[in-house]
Amino acid sequence: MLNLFSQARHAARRVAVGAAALALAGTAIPASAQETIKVGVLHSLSGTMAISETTLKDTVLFMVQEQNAAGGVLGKKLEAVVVDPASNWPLFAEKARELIAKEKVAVVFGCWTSVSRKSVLPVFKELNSILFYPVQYEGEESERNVFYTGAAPNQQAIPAVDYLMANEGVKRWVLAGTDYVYPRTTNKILEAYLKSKGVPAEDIMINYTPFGHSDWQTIVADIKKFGSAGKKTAVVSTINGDANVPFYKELGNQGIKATDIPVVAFSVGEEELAGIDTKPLVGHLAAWNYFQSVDTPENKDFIAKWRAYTKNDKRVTNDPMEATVIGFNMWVKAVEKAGTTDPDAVIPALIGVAVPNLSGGFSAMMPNHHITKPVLIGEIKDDGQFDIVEQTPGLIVAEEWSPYLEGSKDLIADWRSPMNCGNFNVKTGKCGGAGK
Amino acid sequence: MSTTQTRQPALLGTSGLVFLGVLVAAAVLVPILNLAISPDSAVHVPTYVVSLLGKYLTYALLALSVDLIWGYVGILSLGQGAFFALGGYAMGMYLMRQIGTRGVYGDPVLPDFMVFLNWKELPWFWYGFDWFPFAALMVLLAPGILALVFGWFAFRSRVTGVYLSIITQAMTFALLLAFFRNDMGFGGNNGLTDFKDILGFNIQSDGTRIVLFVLSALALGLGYLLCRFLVRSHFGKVLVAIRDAETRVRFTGYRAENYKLVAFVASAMLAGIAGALYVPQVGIINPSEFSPANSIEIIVWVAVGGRGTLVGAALGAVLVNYAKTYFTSGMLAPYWLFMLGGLFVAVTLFLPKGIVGTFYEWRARRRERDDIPGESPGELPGEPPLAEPKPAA
Amino acid sequence: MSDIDTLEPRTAEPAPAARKELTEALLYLDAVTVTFDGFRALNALSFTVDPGEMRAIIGPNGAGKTTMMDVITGKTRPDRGDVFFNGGTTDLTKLDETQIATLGIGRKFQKPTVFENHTVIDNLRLALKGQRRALPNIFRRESAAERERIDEIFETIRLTEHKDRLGGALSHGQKQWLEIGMLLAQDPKLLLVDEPVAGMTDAETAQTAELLREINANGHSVVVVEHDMTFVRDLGVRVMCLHEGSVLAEGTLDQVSANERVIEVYLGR
Amino acid sequence: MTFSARLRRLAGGLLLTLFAFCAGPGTEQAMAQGSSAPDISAPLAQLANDNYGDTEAALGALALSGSPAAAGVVAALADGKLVFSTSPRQVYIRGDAGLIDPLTMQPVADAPAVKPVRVNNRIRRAIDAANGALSLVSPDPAKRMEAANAVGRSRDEAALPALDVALAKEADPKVKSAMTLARASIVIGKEGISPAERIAAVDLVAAEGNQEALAILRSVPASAAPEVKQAAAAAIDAIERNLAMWSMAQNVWYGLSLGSVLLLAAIGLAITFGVMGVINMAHGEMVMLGAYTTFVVQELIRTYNPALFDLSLIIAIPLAFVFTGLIGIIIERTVIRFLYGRALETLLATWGISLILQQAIRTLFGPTNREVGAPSWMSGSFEIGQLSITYGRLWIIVFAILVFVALLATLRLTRIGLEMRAVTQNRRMAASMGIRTNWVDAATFGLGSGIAGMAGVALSQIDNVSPNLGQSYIIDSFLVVVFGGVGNLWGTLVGAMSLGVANKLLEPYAGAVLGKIALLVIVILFIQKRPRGLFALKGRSIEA
Repeated sequence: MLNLFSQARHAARRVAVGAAALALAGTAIPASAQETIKVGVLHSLSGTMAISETTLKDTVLFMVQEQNAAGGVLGKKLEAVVVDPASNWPLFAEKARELIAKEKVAVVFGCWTSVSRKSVLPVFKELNSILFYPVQYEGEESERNVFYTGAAPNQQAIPAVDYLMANEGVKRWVLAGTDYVYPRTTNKILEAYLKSKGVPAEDIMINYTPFGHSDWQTIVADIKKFGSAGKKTAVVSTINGDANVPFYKELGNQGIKATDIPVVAFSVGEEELAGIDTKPLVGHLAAWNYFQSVDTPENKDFIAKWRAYTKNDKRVTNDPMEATVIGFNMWVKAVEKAGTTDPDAVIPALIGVAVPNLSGGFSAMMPNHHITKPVLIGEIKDDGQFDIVEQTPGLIVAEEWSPYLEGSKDLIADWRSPMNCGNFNVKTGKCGGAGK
Repeated sequence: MSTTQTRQPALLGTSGLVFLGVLVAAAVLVPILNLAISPDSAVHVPTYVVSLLGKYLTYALLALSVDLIWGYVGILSLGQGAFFALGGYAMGMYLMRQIGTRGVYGDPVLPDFMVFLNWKELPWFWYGFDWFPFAALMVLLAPGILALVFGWFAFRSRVTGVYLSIITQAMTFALLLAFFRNDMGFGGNNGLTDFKDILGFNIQSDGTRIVLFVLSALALGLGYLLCRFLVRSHFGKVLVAIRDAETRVRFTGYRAENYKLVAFVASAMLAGIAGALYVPQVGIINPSEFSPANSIEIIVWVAVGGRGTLVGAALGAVLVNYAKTYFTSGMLAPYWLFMLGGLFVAVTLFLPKGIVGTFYEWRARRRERDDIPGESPGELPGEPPLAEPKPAA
Repeated sequence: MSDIDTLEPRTAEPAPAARKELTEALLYLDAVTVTFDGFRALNALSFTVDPGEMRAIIGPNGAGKTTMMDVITGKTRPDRGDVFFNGGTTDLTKLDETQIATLGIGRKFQKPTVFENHTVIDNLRLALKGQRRALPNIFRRESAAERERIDEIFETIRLTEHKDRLGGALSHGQKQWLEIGMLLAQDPKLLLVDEPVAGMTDAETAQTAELLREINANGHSVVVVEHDMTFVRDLGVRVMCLHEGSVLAEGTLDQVSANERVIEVYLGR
Repeated sequence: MTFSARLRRLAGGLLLTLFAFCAGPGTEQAMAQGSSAPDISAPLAQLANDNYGDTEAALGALALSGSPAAAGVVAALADGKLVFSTSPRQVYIRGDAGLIDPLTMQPVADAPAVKPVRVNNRIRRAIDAANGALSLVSPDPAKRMEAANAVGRSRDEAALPALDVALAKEADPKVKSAMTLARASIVIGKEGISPAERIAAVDLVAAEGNQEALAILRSVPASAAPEVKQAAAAAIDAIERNLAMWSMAQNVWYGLSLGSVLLLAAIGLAITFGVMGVINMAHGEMVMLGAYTTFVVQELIRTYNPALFDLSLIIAIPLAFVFTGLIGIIIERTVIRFLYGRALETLLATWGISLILQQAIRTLFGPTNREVGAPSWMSGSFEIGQLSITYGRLWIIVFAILVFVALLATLRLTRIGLEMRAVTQNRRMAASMGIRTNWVDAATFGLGSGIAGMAGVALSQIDNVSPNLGQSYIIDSFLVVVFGGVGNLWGTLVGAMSLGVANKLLEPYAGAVLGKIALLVIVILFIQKRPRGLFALKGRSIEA
């Protein structure tokens, strides 16, 4: 490891001054470095995203402890290296580089927002490492070095809309989101999907708000107005975490009940609901691939261990946690299969790995680096948990390239040989996108 | 550099020489230690450290630009990050256009985020950015023109003190909101990423990183010389005079607003250059660079290093960011905000003139004691008087 | 700068009776009124200053002396009234501070205002008549004539040995002189001097009076506002007493101090 | 069959049954006695399938059965007290003591393992429909009123006969008019209605003048007589114009409400920044601490005395004031007091303090949102004309004004207020008059901080209670104080309200984001026009 400072001491004095500024070396690497496999944790512990990401850091630490208790991997103990990218996107890239180049981690679990993933992407490609990304996202991506264990839009949004159409008879749709890529893309896909189901344009209202929007009076009133046109109306919410609490509080204040205008959200889970009085929200929905209320022995066992680990018998679990757990187990399995932590061996080994998920089935890593998932629809209960009202019968394979978007409808991803491509165009038969 | 120095000996003081010396040493040593030394050697500088250092240097240039207007003119801009980000976006747009068909959709013209959102053609303001000289010009002009327009209004109307600070904050906040909008055509929250080439060189190769690092060092050195030249000139003396007694300057027949405007625009352009060098080294530009908190942080760097000393501003930027890098890893990660916050409080209480300012003061006192004539009193600006607090209601 | 609108339209031309006075006067104030939130700082104030004249203005606190200077130098816009310069050729109410300073009106503040973080010599360099535009000043170099002029001023204000000290390091009296020196460097036609001897020793006061007389003798018109009667007596010039924003009495110091209303104002009823 | 059609049939069925009962003499008695108690074991068994379709069908069957036990089962289902076992497949009602057999109402001896019958929105609506229909003849007028409104909203033609019967019997004039309106709502869209009757219905509905009336009027069928369509079109036109006016008023109300939030957030800053000249970047964190105080108070109340919950905010307000005030005093004594006269350095120090406070809260309470509940008196809304006013927002406006008045009174009328003004105007003079300026400084900063804490109590009702809470208000707060004019409390009031209203008037046209950008640009331009804010202090003293 670099330790310019001590070296420079022997050099000329002038150099020492310069070198002191360059002495970026952190703490010295422990002597046992050779005997452990390092696992990087790249989640914000401060700043705006700490609210969501801190739990995932704890999850990885928990999984590392569990794995070490079970004997580690390839006979070595795992060692978690935690950094704090502080909700700062360039810092994500810097920390990713530090984890891979300086700490020499074998794998990184990290990121929440799309922009943080986009920020670290070139780093993982350049330094050839592995990132497990555990959050539902807009899709439109498949990279060799990234494994996506969260939902693609077809694993969350479309089943939710199907449920509302079939079970609630919804005819009119409000697509409300925060103005960033995930809601934009999800709403584009949903708009195309709804139109393909015969919903006329005047029955779709799309609304975007800035991050952290806190004054929802006007927009909730607009939704109320839109919903009083005589047709059953629902809100599909891709509102980002922070803005949800004031949004739901305003819904409650203006007396919009789930039986009048149900809201189905894709970013509201147990963790977010912990900050809200859910009594006025009973019946509003969320679509995820996991809920804490999933009634399986695996889940009960997981929750018990998790609570024991965190020494908090009220600690909740949520979907991105499950995605982290699945990703972690897949990586362990792939490393055992490959017999090494070398990314070039682990990346191909990961494809086809299947591990049990917490909702009673198996999730498998597909050639597009996304996993198969069941989709669950839950209604909010007054205790902040979800009542699962629908579960897809089988597992759904991720459509990383949405067939409902112009630019991506001809693209597929397959990281197996011989294709080895994240954006293969089935029309032109070439790797490298849609072209023009 | 040595020629400048002989031609104009007054341009550099001892601290300036040390500063430039360290900069030159870094610009020479780091590439050698990175490229010519085996990676196994203990003195090898890994590439990620090179990029990190390059990033610090661009921050130092940014801090320098703040010190020029805050330290010497008394304009506390809480929106300097906006100029930095605009320079960065201009460079980012160039880099985006260089991706060509290598984007995930393979579209030869449109960047990925436009394809993704079903845009059909390139918006007009993206024209020309595929040509480097144009982009380089925009690195200067985009922040420069914004500063010109904003400053022209604000200084003519004699908006000063906290009022000016708050409207610069409002400016960067408005830009933040605007750039977050996906409809703006700048990639929304995701910003611009996934750059491939700069001027035909692979942006991720060690060689390119080294060149960018050296360029950053060069820009910082030249930026320092420029600022130093400006503040030592008659023009610069008027600036300090405006900071200390603006009314007096007006009664002496100077158009204070024009002086402020020139300094403000120069500072914005320096910030723009810093942004343009920053983007290829960190690989992303996103609207959060416009966030008011970022701009406040820049002020904090300058204050830590020593306001009105130029060298101090650069030093403060490097120190605070190094502290950030250091504290956000390892055992300290959960507590780094305590340390950073504590550092700011401690500096304010115990080193009110910042690190370099305090050093100058100590040196001046020692000289006085030893009866050595002062070197350059211009390096020791006092705190400009702030308007007395007003009574309520 | 006041943003109060003019309450009445200003007469386009002065009344014929006043015309002769106007064309001869260097400075001409007629019926100038300034109001701050209902308080009349100046109340129809009228007076003239002739070219080459030195005038002393006295008056109790709040009489409107500083406001008067603010009006002349463009810092405050009058609600009503005329302010002309250079024999009526220039309407000062339409100009800002910088333009007025460039025309040749210099002002010394009540609180000595020098550039504290500049050396004494730099203070004079900044004030010295010459290029005022921003961009050319980046590359400006001092000419030999300018250096000479500065040396001359140093002689006049007796600060030669302090020229490399910081302005802020000077004593109160030295700052007053430096400020007067800066006025001289500007080479104005009219100097407005606000309480130049406040806080000075008796010797310094006498020296200052001498200095101002010297400046006046060199062809500069001077208006001095001062409380110190010894100093005003030393100056030996025409005296004007302001009260509640208008002229209460005018004449020699003896005449003015004999005026019953002045006594009443100063000593109370 | 679509869901809504099913629902409609179910509701219709219920109503028809009811109609039959009501029509025949003595039916109520018959029902009560259950002389020919119908067999409901089949629907009960269906409920035990725990499948939404079956549950819905069973609900319909239960209601049609007329069994006295049915009502109890429906009520139990609504309360989540209806449970089922798989072997034997049977449902029970969960009583206080244990399981109860829904048919016999007797406790079950050896209880099997049970799970609750699941309820979703669809079932909730079915329950509502059943309850609503049953209530049309309820002895309680309030319930009848509610039922009439529910029927009117559903606009279900099948409910017409039942409605007619209920109307004929109705004595309460208010309920009667609600039923008449409900009837009109149904009649408007029904085929085969005479033009005269339909026009009467149009007039009746149009008189409501609200958004719902608009939707009903639009349901006039294409086959209706031309004069009916004309009348409806005219009514729609009038209502739309009327609503546009109301929506303007509504936006102003929203603006005042947003303005009051801005006022609360900014008013503490108007003291620490405006009066004392401290560029207080930790102001937002004081607001946050106030919000966390509310959280702690509510937690304690939940744990020790849940009955006090409605008073939790009232209790939290003084506690938040004292707690954040104390924190403010500690900050002033340990840091700020060394920085008077160096205002810009207070920016640096308070920025550091804000980072420390945020991280401290994150460490103590975790990074996630904490739940702060709304007391019952802050929930719900009422209407004035077409103006919808929520209690929560109303109370926040009232609270903001109270805080403002209290602060003004403190500064104007109390000894400490006088001393504060004296110290900020002329420190040395105040000191020489025997005022302990140190103490006054601490008290002033404490007052500003304490007010920020009280604001936090109010903001906890509408925003996230998280460590980041303060960050989202700090920029707006500074903007408000500066826009209003530093050092002028009235300026802060007017500034907050005008920015709030302007924001909400812009939002419908420009959208939330562009509206906010436009507002920022307006403020920037405004400051050019008035470089010292809205209520600039005039006179010489400013620049002296």
